[in-house]
Amino acid sequence: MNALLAVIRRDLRLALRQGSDSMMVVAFFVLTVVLFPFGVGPESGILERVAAGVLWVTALLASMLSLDRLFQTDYEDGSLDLLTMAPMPLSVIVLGKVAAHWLTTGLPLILAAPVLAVLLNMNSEGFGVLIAAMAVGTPTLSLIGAVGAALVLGARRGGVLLSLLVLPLYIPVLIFGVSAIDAAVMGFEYRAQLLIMGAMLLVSLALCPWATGAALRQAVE
Amino acid sequence: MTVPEPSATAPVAPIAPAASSVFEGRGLTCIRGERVVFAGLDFTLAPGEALLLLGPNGSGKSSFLRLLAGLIRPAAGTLSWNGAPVRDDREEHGARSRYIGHLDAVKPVLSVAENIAFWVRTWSPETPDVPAAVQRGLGRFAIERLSDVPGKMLSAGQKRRVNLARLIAAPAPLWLLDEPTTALDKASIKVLEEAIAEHRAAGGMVALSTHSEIALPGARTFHMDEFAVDSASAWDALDAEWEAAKT
Amino acid sequence: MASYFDMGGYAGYVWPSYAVTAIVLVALFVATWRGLKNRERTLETLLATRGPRRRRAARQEAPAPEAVNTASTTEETSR
Amino acid sequence: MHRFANPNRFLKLANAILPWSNGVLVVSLLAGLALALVWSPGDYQQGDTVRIMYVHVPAAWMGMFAYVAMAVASAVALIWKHPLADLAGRATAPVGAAFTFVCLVTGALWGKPMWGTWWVWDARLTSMLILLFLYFGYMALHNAFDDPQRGAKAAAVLALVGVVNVPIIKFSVDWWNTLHQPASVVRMDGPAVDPSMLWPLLVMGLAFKAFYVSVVLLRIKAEIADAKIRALRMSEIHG
Repeated sequence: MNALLAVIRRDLRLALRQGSDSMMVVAFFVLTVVLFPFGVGPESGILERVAAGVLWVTALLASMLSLDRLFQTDYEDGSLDLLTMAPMPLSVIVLGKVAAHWLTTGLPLILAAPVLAVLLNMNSEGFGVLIAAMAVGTPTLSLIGAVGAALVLGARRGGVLLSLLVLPLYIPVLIFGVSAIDAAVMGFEYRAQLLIMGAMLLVSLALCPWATGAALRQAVE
Repeated sequence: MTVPEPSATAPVAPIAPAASSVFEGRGLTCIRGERVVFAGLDFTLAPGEALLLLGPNGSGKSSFLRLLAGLIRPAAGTLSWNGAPVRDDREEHGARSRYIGHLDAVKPVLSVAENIAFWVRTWSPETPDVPAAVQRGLGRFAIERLSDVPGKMLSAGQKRRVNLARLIAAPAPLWLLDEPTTALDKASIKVLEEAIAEHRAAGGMVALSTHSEIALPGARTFHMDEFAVDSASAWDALDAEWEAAKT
Repeated sequence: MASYFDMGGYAGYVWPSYAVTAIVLVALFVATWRGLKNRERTLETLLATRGPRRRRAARQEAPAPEAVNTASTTEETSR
Repeated sequence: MHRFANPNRFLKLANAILPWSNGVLVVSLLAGLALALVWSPGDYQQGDTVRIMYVHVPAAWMGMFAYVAMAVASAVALIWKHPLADLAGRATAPVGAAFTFVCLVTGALWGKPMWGTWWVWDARLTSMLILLFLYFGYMALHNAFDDPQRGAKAAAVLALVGVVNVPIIKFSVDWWNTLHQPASVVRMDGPAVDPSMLWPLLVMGLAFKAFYVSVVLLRIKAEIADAKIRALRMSEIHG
């Protein structure tokens, strides 16, 4: 168990000392959302209509941005060989790394989202559900993204390839995330969507670390 | 048979694994990319023994060590520890073996002590007093003064000694060292030879590949190019069989 | 006959869809076929240039494909 | 591909099957086209555009079938480490992608007369579009590595992850579709399929399957030849 904490602590320390990776992610998130009014037009009616979709799509892209750094540095400096030889299941170590990744990228996104929702003058009923949906959704994105990050280790143009692999798998999270917020804004029942996203999170928690471990073993071989 | 975890009190070397524990491989075949690197390789390694791997570049020394470490799965043949196939219990094999590769796995932003402390917590999770284990590792390779220096300021030789210090800080019976002497000066090579001798005296095992001279008394040498296989001749044999089948 | 090809006014949609299907599938088949023939030709040239001497040697040395390179290593390891 | 997987058994099998699959392909294709274009009547509601269905639906079947076949080959490659399975996965992907692409294009051609727009975010068409991206991801990952073995293994893991996600994606797209879709007037494959339509559909389906078998076998033979060439060149370098 303390190995899991050791991995999380080390990765957090690396992320914080190695330059503010989370700042980059939040900056991208804010900037992209701010771009939309210039494209779609500042009329509040339109903005409000697309607010949930814009927030989710940009949050999804932002969390994907920092994914390829997840295993790349360990792969290049030889730590990955040693991590795969640790006396505990590789999925535990992957879970630690994903948790650290979520803390440095997912969490800042959740904190920034309500502020941007104001920018897109989203109806205030939606704020609570926006945070709840992202709290359940962003860990799923990090877990699925970790599988993609492990698969592209050592590949040519890994970054672009990662987005091609991972974005189709993000679609269910996007669909239910947005519809939860839309339902809340229109006063409908939104618990069903959140429950489905919770189910997706549990499935990802069970399968993704194992798949990432298998992909890492291929990368190390 | 679980190897008793080395307790922190043993100042120098790990508690010797049971005398009977032997690490052996039969008919090992390794394929990297699409090239048969070596085939039909047998070896046994008992406590206190050492294997010295020699051979030109590309003859499979590193692949053989990575195979012993469990990083590579052998295409054919079996690898067993006390008769139990290694592949069945990766975690157990991870607990009893330490691998030093070409790369030094030292994080530039973490200090030397933090780097080693992380490895102690990951490889020997039950170590009660981690800082003491770290200091023991640093002391063995005379780099205590580097303890708080961040990784990016270390020279190649210092990084290699930090790497080797992990072996002492997180002890385990089986050492797999891939050209450990690169970037080391004469004095450090001497220290490494003593550390290996102590490790073997305490019942540990070492498999080591090298290009330069290293004193490894009583070690069995392996010339890896003896096990090389020309992959094209393999295809010729297959074509022969194919043509025979046609007629 | 002309009215048949008119497809009840939808000729502009029915024929192109069959055309697209035909083009894609035929192109795939031809590309696969030609790829195979190219590779077999290069394989022949490579085998020829490697010289019959070496192929005959291979045939004697390893009658069965699974025959392992049995360079005697046993005395080396069991010292 | 190394000598420990004996391709000869496969080559014998392939050479035995190929003439048959080519034969079935030619016969069923001709029969299918005759049935689809001439024999079967136009639909009372859609008129002759229903003939597009005889190409669109079998292509959809084959697109999905090929993805499942790819996932099965990947599972065999990862679990039993059989190198031929890697080649089978690599050979199947382009064929599956071609079928999915055909399905999308014919779907658009069918949608235009029906709904007046080239692209309709119908649940099935959207799922096929996502399936096409999964194929591109698989093929891109397969070729993204210098070492073909590494590419094969990484793509195999992706195929397994993908095949687990396909039902989830299908479920969420259907759900999303019902949320936004006004009462959908005409279901993609028309009202209940009566026999006059069933026969062309089945025969064309058979033709597409025979095509799939032939092309995949040919591609696997090409991959084996490729591996032999690489091995010969490798031995020149390493002697």
